[in-house]
Amino acid sequence: MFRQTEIINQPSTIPPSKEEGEYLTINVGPQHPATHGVLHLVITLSGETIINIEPHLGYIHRSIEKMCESLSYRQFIYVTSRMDYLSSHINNHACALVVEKGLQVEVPQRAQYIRVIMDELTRIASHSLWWGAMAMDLGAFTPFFHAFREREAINEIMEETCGARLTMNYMVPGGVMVDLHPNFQQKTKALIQAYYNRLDEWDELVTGNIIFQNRMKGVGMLSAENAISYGCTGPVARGSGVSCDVRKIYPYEIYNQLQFDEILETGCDSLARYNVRLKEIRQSLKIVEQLIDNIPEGEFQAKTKAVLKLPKGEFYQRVETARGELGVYIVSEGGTTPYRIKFRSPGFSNLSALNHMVKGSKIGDLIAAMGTLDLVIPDIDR
Amino acid sequence: MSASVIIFYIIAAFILVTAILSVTTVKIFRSAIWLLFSLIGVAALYFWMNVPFIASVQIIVYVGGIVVLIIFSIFLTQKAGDAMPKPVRSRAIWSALAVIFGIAFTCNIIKQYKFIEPGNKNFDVHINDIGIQMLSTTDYGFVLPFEVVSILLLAAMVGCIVIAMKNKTEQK
Amino acid sequence: MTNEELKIKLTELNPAATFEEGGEWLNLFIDAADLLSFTKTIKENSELYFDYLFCLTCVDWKTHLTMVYHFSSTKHRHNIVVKVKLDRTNPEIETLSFLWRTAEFHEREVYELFGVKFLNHPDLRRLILTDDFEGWPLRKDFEDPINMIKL
Amino acid sequence: MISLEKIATLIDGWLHQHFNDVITLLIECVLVGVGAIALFALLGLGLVWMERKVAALMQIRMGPNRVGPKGIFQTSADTLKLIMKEGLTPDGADKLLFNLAPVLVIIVAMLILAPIAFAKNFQIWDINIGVLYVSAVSSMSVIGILMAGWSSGNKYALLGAMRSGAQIVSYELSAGISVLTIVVLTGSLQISEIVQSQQTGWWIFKGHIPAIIAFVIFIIAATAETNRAPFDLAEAESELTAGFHTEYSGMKFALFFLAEYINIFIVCAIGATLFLGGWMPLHIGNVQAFNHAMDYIPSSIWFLGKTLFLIFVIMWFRWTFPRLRVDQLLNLEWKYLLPISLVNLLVMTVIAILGWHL
Repeated sequence: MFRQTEIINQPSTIPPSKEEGEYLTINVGPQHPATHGVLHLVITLSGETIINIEPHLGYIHRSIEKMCESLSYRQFIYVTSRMDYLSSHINNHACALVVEKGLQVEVPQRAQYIRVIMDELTRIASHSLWWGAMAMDLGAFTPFFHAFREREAINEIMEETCGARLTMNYMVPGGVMVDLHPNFQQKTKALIQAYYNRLDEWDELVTGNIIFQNRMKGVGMLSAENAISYGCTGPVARGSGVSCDVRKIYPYEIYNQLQFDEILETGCDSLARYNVRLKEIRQSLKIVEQLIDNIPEGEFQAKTKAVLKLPKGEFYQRVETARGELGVYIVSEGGTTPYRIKFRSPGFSNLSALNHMVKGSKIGDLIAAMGTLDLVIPDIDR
Repeated sequence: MSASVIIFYIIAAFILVTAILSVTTVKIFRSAIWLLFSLIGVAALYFWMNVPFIASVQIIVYVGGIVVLIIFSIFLTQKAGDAMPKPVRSRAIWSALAVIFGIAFTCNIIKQYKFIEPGNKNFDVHINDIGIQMLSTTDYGFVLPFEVVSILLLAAMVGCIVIAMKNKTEQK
Repeated sequence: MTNEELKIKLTELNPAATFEEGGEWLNLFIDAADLLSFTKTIKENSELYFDYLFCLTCVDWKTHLTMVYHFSSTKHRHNIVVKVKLDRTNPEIETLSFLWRTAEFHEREVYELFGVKFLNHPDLRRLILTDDFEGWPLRKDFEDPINMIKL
Repeated sequence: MISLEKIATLIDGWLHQHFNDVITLLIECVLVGVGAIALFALLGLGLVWMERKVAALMQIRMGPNRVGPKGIFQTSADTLKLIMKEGLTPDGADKLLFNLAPVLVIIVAMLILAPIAFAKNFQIWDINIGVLYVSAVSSMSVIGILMAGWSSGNKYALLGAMRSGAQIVSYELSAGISVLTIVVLTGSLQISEIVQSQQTGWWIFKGHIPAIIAFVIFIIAATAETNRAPFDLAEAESELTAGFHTEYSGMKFALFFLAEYINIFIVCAIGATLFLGGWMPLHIGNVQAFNHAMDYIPSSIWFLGKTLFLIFVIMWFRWTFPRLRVDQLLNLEWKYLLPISLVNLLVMTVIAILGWHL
């Protein structure tokens, strides 16, 4: 079934061994519809009640951190698109920012605007996909198709400008790779209008449904203290009332000039996390609305050397992805490749809280709670 | 032999075979399933006798109720799929004796009973009559046994709840 | 608090700490033996209140390993980087998983990629790699001729 | 005008002319069996196609549209694929019961078909306890699911079977009681008599508010008994991958799939018979012209139309609602539906005794 594990200390998270038959152990994953990827959870059950959850990771571990050690500062950004593939723009953005921080390059205004617009569109697409998948986890299929219709529009916009739909690799140190497509502004404006209407429709279809609310209320409780202690970020922490939006607290690019709210909910449960994400879509739309008409003319890329060399030292950059705080930590020895690179991925920390969140509840609650964590497995495994 | 008699023998053979299988199989879950088929066979026999009401009640009570209960309790016990250990020899001897005694006893009673040809008496009981009979308080009315059976079922239900509650407190 | 204020405050708490200049945030080196008590203090001190361990990793310097802890405060919004030098042959350090729950997973990751043993860790097992995997992949001297990672 | 009743009497008469009674009976049995199987196949193919089209309608897409006009042969192609597939049996399974379970489920579904009145005077077996027979036989279908779940030797399947068992046994209560409210009104368990009693108006219209309540409860309980969303916990694919039929493949899986659709058809047919007047055409008071026009539509069309309408409602549920949790499911039954239907039955009894429904 699953691998024998090397136990150094007697783990406290495993319940005291009882007679066989008292507990049922089931494997959710690595191939399971609710894990949305190759996540493997070993669940100990008593009846339908969850006693313990133990994640087994690494089914798609590609050792990106080690690969990056032999890639140049221009190259390693492309690998990061494959981490959290649903917010690939934002991953690229983080890497571009950390290299720019090391080189002390001034990014042109136009590039900054484009980057922020792209980030927010990515966030909208990611949250839309999550919304559909979340509803499907709870047994409602129709929202999934509705979500994909909207996401498709964003993907088309991305395809025109970036040449790719999922792993964009659009942001490079110093700016963006190519200029915007002529259709970009007009199409994005049409998209925003459509989205506002769709969001109302989504609320009618899912949010207001009594079954849905009962499934989400009081499920997967995560208090503010525990959210901080488990290192949760993004909508997961904000659903517990922890203010942690990097765009507000440690603003990068032009975020400090923009009008938007950090969404905080105090419900601490799955419903709160759900509401945070849906409201965040509206905030992102607001940001794009502010920027789309005011993109300044000028260069889209700063002049940089062909071969980048970061000075000796350590550089850390955090950005807010759709899932939470992504940190890129680069240790440079002054060469053309990083000496050590570490990605602090939001999914990894969020997943660690799962056991705490669902212990003692039913299997159905596990699905509802895991859905609101919005796990992307390559982001966790790296 | 008319078609009706042939059907009777088929049903009877079905009941007997499944009954024997249910006591000889070594897997407890299979045993329950054979018992289920045996009970369905009995219901079929009632249908054959043209008393569909009794047949339906047989299915509802035994198949839908009791066998499901048995299956549930098998699920909740351990290792339902493993073969059961062979019974001890002394127990086998005693049960064989009991079976022989039972057969002899039944044969004896059947022998003493004088069977009367039913003739062409129409055996079509309307369902309303059954209902009235069931709740009548006059002679040959069944309201007392009916109520007594209800109390028995109620007692069984209370017992089930008590057992379930006890398990729960033990877990805590 | 600014980096300068933090430096004064932290020197008070741990006079043995050495500071590294440069970088965005305050970097300080402490002894492995002090780690648990020091981090407990900076977490509970109301002026510092570093309640959020947002990054935990390790760097292989070929002569020694360095554990790197990034702390942040959700109340005061200041950050520090705490570093601990470890022996390369037998790296051992106290776990922080009882102070910050997130450390449990991050330490398991560091354990299997760098071979750092975390004392008193509740469940120190491999998280990502197979259990019969040999070697510590993120160390600089790791060579795997079959699955080449270096390009 | 050709009606199903006439065809049936025609065949019966022709057989009696040419053969003796026993052979006629045998041939008729075979004919009925073949007819039932053909109906099964047609219903399975048709309802699956309908489900896909309904789903597509709700999900802003086309649905099947390549195989045949409007994709009506898509399900036939899928069935062909399932037949060609290898029927795997897991190593840890109890092989006999594993193979028996889908057959049992199908047989039970087939048995319930007997007392249903498809058209005026067109019934396989007009048993005098029709409704009781249906609820008795349908209680056997849970055994098939329990057998499938247990014999697969799979923990997901076992959990699914346990859920399904608890669910069907509970919801049978309120389904039975809501059926009883109509039985109280008609004073008969016989399906033909129940349909006949609605000649002056369907029970949903003339049975006062309790009949409407009973109808709503019946639809909810029927959805739950057929393991359809939002009550599809037995096969909840995001929790238990596929529940009790996780290990089934090929034709054995197809049998479960078919049985699900047959069961939907049957519960909807029962609902249509009890509450919507079965094959009775819609009549409005004394508007003779309208009533005659309605009478002109064949009774089988009326029956099928009502049944398909109810099937559409159940499909509509599936494609809009999220799934309930297992404890919420049982709470809904034991804390809400059962007490409401008990009180409803009491009110209905009072109405029937006082004769307000006439």
